[in-house]
Amino acid sequence: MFKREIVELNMGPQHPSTHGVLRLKLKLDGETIVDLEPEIGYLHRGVEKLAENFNYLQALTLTDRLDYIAAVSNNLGYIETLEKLGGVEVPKKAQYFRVLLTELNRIASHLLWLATHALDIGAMTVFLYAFREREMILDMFEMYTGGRLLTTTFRYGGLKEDIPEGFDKKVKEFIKIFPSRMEDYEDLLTENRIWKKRTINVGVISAEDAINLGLSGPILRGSGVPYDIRKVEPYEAYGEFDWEVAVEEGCDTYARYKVRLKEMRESLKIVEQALEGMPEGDFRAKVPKTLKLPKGEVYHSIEAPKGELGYYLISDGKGTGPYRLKVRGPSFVNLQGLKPMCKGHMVADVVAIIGTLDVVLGEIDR
Amino acid sequence: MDFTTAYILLPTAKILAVFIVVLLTVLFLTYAERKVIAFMQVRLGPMRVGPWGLLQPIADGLKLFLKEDIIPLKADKLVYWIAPTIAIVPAFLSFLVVPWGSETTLFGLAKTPIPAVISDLNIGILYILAISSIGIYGILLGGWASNSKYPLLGGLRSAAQMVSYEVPLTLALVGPVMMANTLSTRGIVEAQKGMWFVVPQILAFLVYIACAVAETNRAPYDLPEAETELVAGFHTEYSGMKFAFFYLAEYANMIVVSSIATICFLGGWLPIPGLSFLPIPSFVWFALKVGIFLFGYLWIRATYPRYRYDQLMQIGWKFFIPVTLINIFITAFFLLK
Amino acid sequence: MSEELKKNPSPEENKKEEVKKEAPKPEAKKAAPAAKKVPPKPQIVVAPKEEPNEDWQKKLIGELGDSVKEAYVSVGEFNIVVENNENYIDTFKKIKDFGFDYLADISSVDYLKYEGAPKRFGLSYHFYSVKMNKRMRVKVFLDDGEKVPSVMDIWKTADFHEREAYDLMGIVFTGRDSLERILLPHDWVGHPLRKDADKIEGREEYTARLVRKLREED
Amino acid sequence: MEEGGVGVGITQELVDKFLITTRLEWVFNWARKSSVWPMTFGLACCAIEMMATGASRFDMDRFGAGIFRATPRQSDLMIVAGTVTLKMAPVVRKVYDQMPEPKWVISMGACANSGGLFDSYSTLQGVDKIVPVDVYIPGCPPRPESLLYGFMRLQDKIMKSSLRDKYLKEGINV
Repeated sequence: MFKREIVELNMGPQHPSTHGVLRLKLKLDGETIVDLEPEIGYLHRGVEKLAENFNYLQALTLTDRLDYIAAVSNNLGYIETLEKLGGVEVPKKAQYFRVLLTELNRIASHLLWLATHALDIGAMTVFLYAFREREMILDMFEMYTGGRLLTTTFRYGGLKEDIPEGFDKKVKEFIKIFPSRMEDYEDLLTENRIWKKRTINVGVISAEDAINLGLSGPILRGSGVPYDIRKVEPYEAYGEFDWEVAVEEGCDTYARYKVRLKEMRESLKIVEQALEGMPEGDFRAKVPKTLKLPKGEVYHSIEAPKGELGYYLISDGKGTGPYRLKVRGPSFVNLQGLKPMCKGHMVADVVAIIGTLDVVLGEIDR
Repeated sequence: MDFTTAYILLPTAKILAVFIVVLLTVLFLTYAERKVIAFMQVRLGPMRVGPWGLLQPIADGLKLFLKEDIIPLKADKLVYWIAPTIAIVPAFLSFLVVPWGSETTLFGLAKTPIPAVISDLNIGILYILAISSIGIYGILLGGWASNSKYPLLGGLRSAAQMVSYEVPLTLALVGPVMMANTLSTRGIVEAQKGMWFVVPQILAFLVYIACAVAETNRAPYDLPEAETELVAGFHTEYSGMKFAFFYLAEYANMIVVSSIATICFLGGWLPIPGLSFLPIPSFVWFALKVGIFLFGYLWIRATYPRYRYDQLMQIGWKFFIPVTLINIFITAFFLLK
Repeated sequence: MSEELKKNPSPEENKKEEVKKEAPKPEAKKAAPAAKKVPPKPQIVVAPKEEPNEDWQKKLIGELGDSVKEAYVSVGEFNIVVENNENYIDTFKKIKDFGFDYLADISSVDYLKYEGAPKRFGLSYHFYSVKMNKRMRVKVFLDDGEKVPSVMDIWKTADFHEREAYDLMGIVFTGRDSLERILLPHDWVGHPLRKDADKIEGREEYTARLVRKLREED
Repeated sequence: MEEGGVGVGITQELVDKFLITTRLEWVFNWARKSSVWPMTFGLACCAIEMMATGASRFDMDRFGAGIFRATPRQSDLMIVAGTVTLKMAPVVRKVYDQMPEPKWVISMGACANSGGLFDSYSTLQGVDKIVPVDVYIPGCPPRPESLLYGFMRLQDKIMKSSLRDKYLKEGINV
């Protein structure tokens, strides 16, 4: 009498909660997800091909536009890759400032994650609160780099220019205000019954599966694996600061939420320490004007807000630009976690899980 | 009072007055929503359209009226066309029995005092419940007639929600009705002259508020139109005036359920106990109480995340219905005594 | 086009060519003076290759045995070159058993204009070991059209990486269910990351086709 | 039927002087400009700035444009915020087609305007190849202020629009 049919539902690329132009092909039984296939590439802009046609400095502008929410982290990863192949020692001051800026960027990125994640689940006020604090960080970026979102900051061997006057004042103000604002978010969400109901036991992935799927960043740490490149392979000055890796054992969306919140607090700690301990001296090492790197290849990864951001750079020793630049975008790999996480859940959970994966399409499609 | 005045002129005047007031309230409720939520979100809200953006709802309405009206090619045209009407008409019809004040002689114009309600039906509460449950068919049919998947899912969700929440909503109102010993809306208010029913019926009151939010598809129960999941839910395919109808129906329903809550639990137009000496007309008291409820709606929307579909059902069946039943038993027990 | 490039493999020359062809492009203009300053035959500095000397590296090479064609350390990174033969999958299984459970990345490279590469294409697998906190790279060289077994059974994460390598570089993987384009439209022709493809190759035709199709729909 | 008229005896002169028409048009245009509901249609980097424009500091809601609708059926304005790739282009067009008249398009940022930095194989060199654009906003990405400015220019444009434009476009001689 009744026919049971599987409904195919197309989510995106124009959908309010796919965080850009992600497209999901859902197969539904009622509202339960039977199968799911992500379709990406709607923002494939040919960054890797363009990088081969650019010189090293020009290619820096491309890295901004990968993970446009965390442009500073992307810049840092790229510049460090160049420095690793070129074998340049970066002055301490530059290292400290790089850490400072990158951690501020991590907070900004996590704030955007919190904003959109909460909005996806329906808490719209958190969105606007988080954007308010994000504006403070963007102001600092603007002060130093001239850009709010896309920074194109850092240069081979150090910084673009010295730290501007009054910058520390802004950072101090932010450090003073931010913890109380964090409490506001937590008031709205952490112990909220609906929030807990919507996130606990949603999108569960075990540590083993997560590693096998190559997931990284807060997602992996939310599954109890303390893999944070800042700690296990410290780059820049990360080894000199006192901070903890945020790890939760919950394996679910709520655990990842807590990981990211803790990371924001830890980042603030690092920012504070980096500002206080900011050494005097040069902001840039002595490097030739036209950058040429030795022939060879190098893979360097850093801990971006979304996870392991790797650059695989091949130089042929002749050109002034990369022979091949492959970007290992964390979101690209993390997106593979969507399918195992979503199966058996409901449509509403897909939205929550996309939010918890914190994908950025610029980085996925490149 | 002669026949023409009693049966034609007076009702027409009342209907017109109520209709215009409700329509304006609905329009400005959309404005109030944007403003109130904006202030909660450290923003300003509409500012440029008229002073403090006061003309915003009028501009919105006019624009929607002028917008192209798209009917999808594969839609069921008749049902698609009729669904918004089904949604909005019951919402306005409900105001038929809402008493917005005590009695008035219109400054001595009328010889006998005129009750401030269009029609004081002796089954008022029943009437409201019956009428308002029709409205949800508009949503269901609209979702189905669009012949598109997101609206369909939205429509189905609303059907499930209707079944789950109509029951506890009705059961919650049984308590006050039992205490007042009447189904007439005016009668229920009159019965609260001693004590507002919110005190003895606190359980029913709380359940009623929660169910009312669900019944009007507002956050955190706004599943049929969950924007981040189902794009715009059941009205995804609707544009222009038809969409405006759904939009207005939602806000009108908010006012209806707030009015019922005021009538059944907060003593309708009666002044706050102890403040009856104040020279405040009764309809102001009524508007004030409804306003508090409406503000609560907006407050909730700005604060809470959204429930998931199955969780919503669970709360409805496993929590609200038992609680209301228990409430009825308790009420019955005390009334028997 | 490709033969011309083979004659003049230096990128500076290529850039000059580009300047001639696409004069109004701003980045080409910027590149031109930089290219002039560089002497015509630049000294190529090569990053030195060292023998692997850490214990775990030696142990891994020992375990892999014959599969290892070459092993070296360069810029502080441990490299193993393997061959695409019947032991391919086994090699990776051994690597995983050794402790490299985290496959960070698979990169495809076109060595067309790169001096000293044995074959045209290359794949680089970047591994990380969560337990040991070590990194390594496994490289394999491939001819044009040569198929390579998929490692998706060992690391599920390989799925997207392999599809990407196929999409952009045209490397075909065997032993996996479906190998579809992932980033480019499904009706795209060619593999844009190959070195013989221009950076805008295929764009104009595709755009024209698209616009024509949209016009027809109107 | 007269030559050069509309067919019912209304001449151009009369239309120009027809006070009611202009007045009504003003009201219509005012309503349209005061309630431009944009669609949530983010493509890339610019979308983040678009979100920032909607958020607390810049607050597009002040102009009555704060209701971001998720469905094209209920929106008036498509802000093409970000790079349009060849794969995305048909989708952009489809979404545009789904919007009801009157509708407007803002091309936000260098990528949407001209392809910008991404002069590559997969990028559409300007969204105006597939949809008509009303306002172009330069920048990579444009600041929220730029978007607001572009939006105000669009409002000016709406105020200047007239029913006659529409008829002219459709080939009806007024």
